[in-house]
Amino acid sequence: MRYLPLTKDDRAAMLNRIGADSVDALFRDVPHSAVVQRSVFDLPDTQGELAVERALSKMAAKSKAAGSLPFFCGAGAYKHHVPSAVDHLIQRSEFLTSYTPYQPEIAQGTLQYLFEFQTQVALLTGMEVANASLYDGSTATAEGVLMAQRITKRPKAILSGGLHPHYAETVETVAGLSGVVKRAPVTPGKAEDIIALIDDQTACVVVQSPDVFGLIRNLKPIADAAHAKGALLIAVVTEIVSLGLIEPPGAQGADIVAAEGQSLGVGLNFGGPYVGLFATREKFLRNMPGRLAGETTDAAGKRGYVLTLSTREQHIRREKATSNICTNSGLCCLAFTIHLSLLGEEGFLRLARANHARASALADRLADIKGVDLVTPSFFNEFTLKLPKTSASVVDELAEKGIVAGVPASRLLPHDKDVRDLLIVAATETNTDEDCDALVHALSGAVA
Amino acid sequence: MRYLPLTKDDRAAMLNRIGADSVDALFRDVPHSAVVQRSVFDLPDTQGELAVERALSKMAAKSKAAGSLPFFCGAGAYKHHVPSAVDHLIQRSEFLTSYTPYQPEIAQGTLQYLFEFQTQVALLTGMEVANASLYDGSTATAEGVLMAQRITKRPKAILSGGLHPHYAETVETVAGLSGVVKRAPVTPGKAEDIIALIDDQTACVVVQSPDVFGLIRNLKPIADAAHAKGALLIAVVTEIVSLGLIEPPGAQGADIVAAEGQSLGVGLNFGGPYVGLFATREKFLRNMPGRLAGETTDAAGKRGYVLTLSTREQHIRREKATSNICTNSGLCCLAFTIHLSLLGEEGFLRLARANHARASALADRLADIKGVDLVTPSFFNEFTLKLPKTSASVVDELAEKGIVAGVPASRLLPHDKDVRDLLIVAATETNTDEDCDALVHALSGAVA
Amino acid sequence: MTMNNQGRPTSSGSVNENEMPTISGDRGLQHDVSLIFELGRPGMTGVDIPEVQMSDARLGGLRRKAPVGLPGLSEPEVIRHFVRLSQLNYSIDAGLYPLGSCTMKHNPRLNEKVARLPGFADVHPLQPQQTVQGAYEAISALMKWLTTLTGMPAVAMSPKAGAHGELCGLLTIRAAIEARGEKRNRILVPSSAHGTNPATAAVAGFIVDEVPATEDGHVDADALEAKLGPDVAAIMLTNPNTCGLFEPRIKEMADAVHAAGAYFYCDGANFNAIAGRVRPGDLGVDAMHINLHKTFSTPHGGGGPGAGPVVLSERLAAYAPLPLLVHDGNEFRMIEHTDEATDGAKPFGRMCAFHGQMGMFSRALTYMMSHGADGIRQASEDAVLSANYILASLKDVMSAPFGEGPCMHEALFDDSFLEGTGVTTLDFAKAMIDEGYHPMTMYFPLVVHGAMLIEPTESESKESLDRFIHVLRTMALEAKAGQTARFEGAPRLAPRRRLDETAAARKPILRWKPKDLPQAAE
Amino acid sequence: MTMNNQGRPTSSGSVNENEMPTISGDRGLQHDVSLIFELGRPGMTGVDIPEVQMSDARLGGLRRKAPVGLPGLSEPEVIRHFVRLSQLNYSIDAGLYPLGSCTMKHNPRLNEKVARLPGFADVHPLQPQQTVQGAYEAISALMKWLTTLTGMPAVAMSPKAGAHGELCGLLTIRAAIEARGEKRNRILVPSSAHGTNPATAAVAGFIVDEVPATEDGHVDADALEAKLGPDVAAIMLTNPNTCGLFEPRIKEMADAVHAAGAYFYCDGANFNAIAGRVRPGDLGVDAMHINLHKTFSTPHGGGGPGAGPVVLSERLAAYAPLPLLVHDGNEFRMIEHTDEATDGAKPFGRMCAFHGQMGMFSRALTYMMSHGADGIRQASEDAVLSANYILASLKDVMSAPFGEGPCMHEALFDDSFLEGTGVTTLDFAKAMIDEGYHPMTMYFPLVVHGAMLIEPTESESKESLDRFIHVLRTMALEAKAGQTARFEGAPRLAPRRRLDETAAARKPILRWKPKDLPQAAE
Ligand SMILES: Cc1ncc(COP(=O)(O)O)c(C=O)c1O
Ligand SMILES: Cc1ncc(COP(=O)(O)O)c(C=O)c1O
Repeated sequence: MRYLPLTKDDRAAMLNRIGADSVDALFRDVPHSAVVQRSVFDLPDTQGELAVERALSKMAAKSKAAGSLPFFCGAGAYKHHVPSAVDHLIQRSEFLTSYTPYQPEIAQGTLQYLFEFQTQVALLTGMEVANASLYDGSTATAEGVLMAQRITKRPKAILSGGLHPHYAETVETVAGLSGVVKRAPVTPGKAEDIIALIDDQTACVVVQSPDVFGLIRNLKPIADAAHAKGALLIAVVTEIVSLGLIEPPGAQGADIVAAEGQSLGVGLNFGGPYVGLFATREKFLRNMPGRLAGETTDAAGKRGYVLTLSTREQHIRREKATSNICTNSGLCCLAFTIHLSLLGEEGFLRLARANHARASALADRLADIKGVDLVTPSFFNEFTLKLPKTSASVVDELAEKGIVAGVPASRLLPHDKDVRDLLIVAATETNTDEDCDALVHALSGAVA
Repeated sequence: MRYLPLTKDDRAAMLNRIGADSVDALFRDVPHSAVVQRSVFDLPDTQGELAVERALSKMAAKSKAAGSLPFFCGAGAYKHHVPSAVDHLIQRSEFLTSYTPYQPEIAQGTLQYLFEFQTQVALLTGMEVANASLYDGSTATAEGVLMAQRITKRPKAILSGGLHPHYAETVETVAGLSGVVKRAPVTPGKAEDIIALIDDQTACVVVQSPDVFGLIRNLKPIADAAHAKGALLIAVVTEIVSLGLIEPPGAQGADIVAAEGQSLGVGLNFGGPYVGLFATREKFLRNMPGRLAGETTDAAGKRGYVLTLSTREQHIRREKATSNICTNSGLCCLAFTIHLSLLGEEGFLRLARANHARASALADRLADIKGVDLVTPSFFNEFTLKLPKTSASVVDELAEKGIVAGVPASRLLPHDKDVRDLLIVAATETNTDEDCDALVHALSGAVA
Repeated sequence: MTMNNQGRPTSSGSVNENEMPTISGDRGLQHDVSLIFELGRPGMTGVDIPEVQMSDARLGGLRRKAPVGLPGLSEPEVIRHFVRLSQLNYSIDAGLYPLGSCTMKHNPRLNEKVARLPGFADVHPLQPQQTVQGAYEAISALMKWLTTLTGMPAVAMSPKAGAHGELCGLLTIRAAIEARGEKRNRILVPSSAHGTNPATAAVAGFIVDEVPATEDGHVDADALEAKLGPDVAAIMLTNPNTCGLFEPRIKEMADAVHAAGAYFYCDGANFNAIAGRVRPGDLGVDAMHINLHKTFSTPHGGGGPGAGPVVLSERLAAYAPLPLLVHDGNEFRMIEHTDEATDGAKPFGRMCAFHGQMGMFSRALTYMMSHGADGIRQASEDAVLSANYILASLKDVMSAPFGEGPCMHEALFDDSFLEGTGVTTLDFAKAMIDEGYHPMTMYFPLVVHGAMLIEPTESESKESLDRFIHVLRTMALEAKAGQTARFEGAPRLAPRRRLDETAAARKPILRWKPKDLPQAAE
Repeated sequence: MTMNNQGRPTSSGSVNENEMPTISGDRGLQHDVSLIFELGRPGMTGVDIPEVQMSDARLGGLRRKAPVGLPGLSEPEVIRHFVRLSQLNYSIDAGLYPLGSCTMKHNPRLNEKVARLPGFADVHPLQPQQTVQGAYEAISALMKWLTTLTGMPAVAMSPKAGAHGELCGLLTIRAAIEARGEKRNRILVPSSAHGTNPATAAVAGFIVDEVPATEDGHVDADALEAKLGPDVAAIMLTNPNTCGLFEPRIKEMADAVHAAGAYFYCDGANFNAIAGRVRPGDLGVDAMHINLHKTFSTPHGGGGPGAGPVVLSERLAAYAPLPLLVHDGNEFRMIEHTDEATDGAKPFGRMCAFHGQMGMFSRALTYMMSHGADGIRQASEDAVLSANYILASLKDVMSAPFGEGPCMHEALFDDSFLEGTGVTTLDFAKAMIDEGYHPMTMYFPLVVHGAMLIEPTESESKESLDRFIHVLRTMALEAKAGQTARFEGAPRLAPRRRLDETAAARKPILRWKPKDLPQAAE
């Protein structure tokens, strides 16, 4: 087997030094009844690269890649162009095949990019500090709620109706254990509805903007209301590129920001791996989950970086840790950091403007279709349409025609009759005029 | 423009230090009449990655990739599976973006792999020394002839009829200038025909094995005849993998071996870049063209490598150099060396056997087709068939059906009526049973 | 080899004052790297994006007012920055990486290539299901490998790493207990457990009850059985355990646990020692996460991402979280909502958005198909063989608390051999860096003093192991002989000398801040 | 900065004896690397190929008897070997690479990606022409860029590098002369020419006649015109020339050459200084090769591969070698034989098998489309600006023979500023290595003493140039001030100290040889 360097002779010589007469002897402690033969596994034997690559390429070809057709899905994951330099750099052996930087003297590469990543996240969100990533936006949101419960010593979390339903379910699953999770109605989903739910048992309010329908929400009034009652505001962002055009949560009074960083550097990946961005205020630092890279100096006085404040973490604190997370999204942080470094201030703002312009133009054209209404007055690169029929059937119909029209709201909220006809459409810099023409044409046909 | 780091301000500051008031001033020496404006160029402006990649992907999609259909072309370039590790490693910045190793202290990576490459080439060909590559097999053959003319101080080069016609034309183009190039008849192309042409003006005999039709030739009698007349034997190999199964030229009396290394690591690349392998005997070393990496030690006594014997080369010797070559096939040598290192003795011999077995089985099945004859009694992974009609038309007909059946001999020898019906078919480890079935089926239909 | 005592620095902290300073601060191929924020200039960008016209009309009056504060660099500068950073890192590709419990094995490049196939990498989790059948097929193929190798009937694919898998497992157990109408709030965790075990139990709302270890590095089965009771929800055992030993009384413990109405959660981080040879299902395991980034070699990537699918026993299968991948005879379907769940599934909830780490799934599947069941078995055997080879080759000069062996895939040493030498476990480990090696795992597990846990994996040749053994033996002998110069203030030959972690924690600097700009936010 | 004189080695050759030796021989991240032949073991392989049955029946009795002698390694070992080797190299990606005449500019990654598209990379040169139209389209698009930028009507695409292009150009000229029924056997080559120029002329069967340079680094136009005669076939000028200067009398020389019935071959290696701004065709050039691996940034790859297409004037176009790409209205066709040649083409022959460096063509085309004509023009201007900035910033401390400037894309210095310091051009260059820089081109061109030719290219930021300037200024001032320690025996901080090239040439060791086995071959 090409990956295994030991030969028969090597194995014999090694057993000899060990003083065992067979490998079986090394498994002495395993109950005999529990040792099985190769034959019990209904699985194939070793295969060469050529065969494996052939089989898997054939399998992959059974999926329609987003880049291969007019594509408008968003709702928590966005198709963006990732510069070729990103994938080249993250595949450098020294980044790809290194472990968590527990030995800082030979891991400055990883530690410095994590420090740069933390800085970028803090800048984007307008917060004071950010960690070295969590799994993804949904788990980051859940960690945020747990953190708020710890800080306020209150049980209740209020989730806005516009919070991505998968995020809401993720929060309910973990934060519901020792606390209470309340979801505000999806529609109408006004700020008042959320504010009305805040009471003195409320640990936090979780608001997503742009929300799952693409609507841009003003966080300030909710933040003020929450703060007035001693609760924290957790702002959720699923499309990080939106912060190139919209006021950052930090400037709107958020105490914790949980975001999905997939849009930068990472790609669609059918849902994972993604990268959870997590930022907060300095005063909450010691309640923060996840790893932190910090600046220090070495014995020679040179600036360097280390993992720090690990007294918050499971490997030191065990059951008292601020989170159980260990492995996080390391390499995705790198991809994120490289992509954002390539964009820079100018490129990032341009990218945001290009996305909004593309989506606005498309929204106008689609809203012109008879029977189709735009239900999100404000949005970034994603908006929601009300169709004259169930959106799921329309999406299937267009898929047949080789167009991926977007996400039917019913895919996320199957029980909410009010959303049955809603279609969530995202448009980014990757959508061409031809893509948009195709969608407009096909949708007109489908609803005619 | 994303690749240009200077800003307007930078340029102004730099001009200021220079003391020039504009960039134009720096082009002072250029005749004004010769300076043109942007507008005279009927060419597009800067484009982003997304646009460029889209346009070129569309263009590339207009070619049928060898890997996408049953494919049997050889005749000097062969489709082999290149392990994924090869392409990953040759893209390492330190290999990809470094120059010729003129500063050995910071180029040991390049110098050592060249030394390893030279050793591998010497071992494969059974020769004493090999250089650090030439452009490709055809130019290596021409360089071999020039070298033989230098060594023997004789004008005439005799080319066997089985030498790849492109190689023969390349030799004629350069070696014909100051010498004489004689091509033996393509058919029947017996050793005797070649031997008959050797005289006391003959500098060298050039024989390819397996030849362009796939036939394996016994070089020994030709070598003996050449040596008897004071001429050198130049052996040409276009499919280096064949040396895993066939006696190396060095063991058959060759004085110079010129070969194409494309089969290992490099890929098809539509004809280039490829890698020219060049090996000879120690005594001819100082007449050898091309760069040589040699072992030495550094000031601390550590083993290291340098470019050596450069007194043969153009940058030292100028018009008296053994060749005008400067840039060679560096990175292709690396790909070759990595692929061969991965294969190792065992893998390389297995690969050769797999190729021969695949080709033999296919040859049997094709020769069974009524009206189709196998005209190459011996071969490695490539053989020639005589069809009942012109092979070019058959190849076009099968191409329509999505099968690339091989190379019609007439594509290489349009004036040779005797080869009009000959089809050169190559089969490698990359051909599946389905590929072979498809070819057998389609060819049967085409000649029925 | 004798020590060059001019190599001894004046103080363990000081630099080798004999080094020649350079003008640039760089040293040959070692470049020092500024922060990206200290580079660049306004207006510059490494990505050309056409400028467009747009209005603010649809921004709800919330257009960003302040700049973000990102630097502007061209592509060449960005590439140079990150290439230089990479050159400050150690990696498996460059050397032996014997981190115990972390399983730093070879990461095949084919896996990277396959993971990038558009049909796996460029698909959206909410695309119409009929357009992602290829991706579903890959996930289902991986599920078959995982369930077959573990001998368990079901697997939950969404957990994003081992710790997330632990949480998934415990929540499944909690759901099963609640379904039985019971309340059990205690989880038994051995003292040798990895930190994520107790941490996860706490997150899942359980009380952690620690089970001691025996002299010989095993879980104290008697103590464990004594602790079993009606309030015990589960035990969380690591097997092979974190001392690198297989728990001989595992089945007995499993039976006792089941008899007490509790469940057996197994931390599968060390599955790589037994994969293809032992099926956890046969040991009575109810739930076990599998770190695809360990056993099945998806790259660690400097800390992640990973994937932690959880295999489940018959008892627990029904409570697996959403989403659930099913095949309805002619095509795959992802069940994303409880009421769509078929044949009695009662999902406890959702671990995360979408359906797991596809990018890791494709790599792990490629790894498994390449190895085959025979190769996976061989890999486990070679990993165990190599660890025992190291144990046997070092135990006479280093102290191995459980040295009589055999061990499984990792060899545990403690610091008693350093007693009185003035050399600490940390010094010893840092000196390995100068020798071109990444240190082993230190100070874990907590059950032995000054632990050094060495996991060679199956990816090292015998020559490589012999060289490693020679270096460690020589170091150990030097330390004992009082030749401690190479340990004092090591490392000396790395990009950095020892870093001051205390200072870093005392006054945390966690981000770059613009000199001029005020603190971000409100 | 003051020197640490403990840094001064006892002898320029000796190692810094203060360095601490390691047991392993490795030093931190710097691993020493054995030859691949010193690794591995019989029977091992890094590629799994199923064993097959085969007979010798069809091998013509020539089956290989002896083993090849290759070592057997697993994939992880091979990857580690080459990754470690790479870590001994300097690269553009990691630092400034100011090699004059070599044009070490940024190599965009997009070019690598595009070059690997199956439609370009996985096509065979002899596939049916109707199946490779996409590849032909790319070549034809590149031809349009090259002819448009140079203002020349035709281009021969097959030459595989600059020197091969030179040969192609001279053979075209030879064919044109023969077609005129003339015999001309002399080629005029300036003394400042790159070695390939005279070497190529010789290969093409011409006599080389050297033209001197003037005081100010230009070709002596008067001397050149004096040498013109009925036996002169062509002149080979490099413009901008190898001193980094544009030839002001270029047109006058071209006219004289044409008047004498000869042709003007231009070495286009320095086209990157004027691309997008000056068209060689307007200067009277008849033939010029373009190093795609310089001007259009296909990676140098440690020495190759490159590509050297040759643009041709109306006078020469008809004689371009085979193959010829044509478009017959509805599709592309590659003409591979003389008698298929259309509209009066009389190809002189063939430069090589197949039709050139497709892998380089796709990269160069990507580069051009990315830059656009405006970007290419800007790149040329930035390259020239940066070179002049360096010249202006260093000429007061280093000696610039043609320092009054302006220069084109490279700045030339000589060693007169080192006179009496005991520091040679070589010492100076090697000391740059310790500072983290690749040295400039040394001892070329030959027309100045101890030449140092610095080409920064357009890819460096001002910060990077300023840093480089600071280091060189400091070095120059130290040398003059007699602070020569850092120059003696430099480099000290690289993977190797200075290597003994004399010994290497005196007793060449050009390959590894098995200790046991006898010499290969007869
Ligand atoms: C024994 C053990 N359990 C659990 C974990 C946690 O796994 P992960 O880092 O994937 O969350 C680890 C990883 O270090 C481990 O070694
Ligand atoms: C001025 C000049 N001419 C010609 C050449 C030869 O080009 P190549 O190396 O591509 O053969 C070079 C390359 O170094 C050069 O600098």
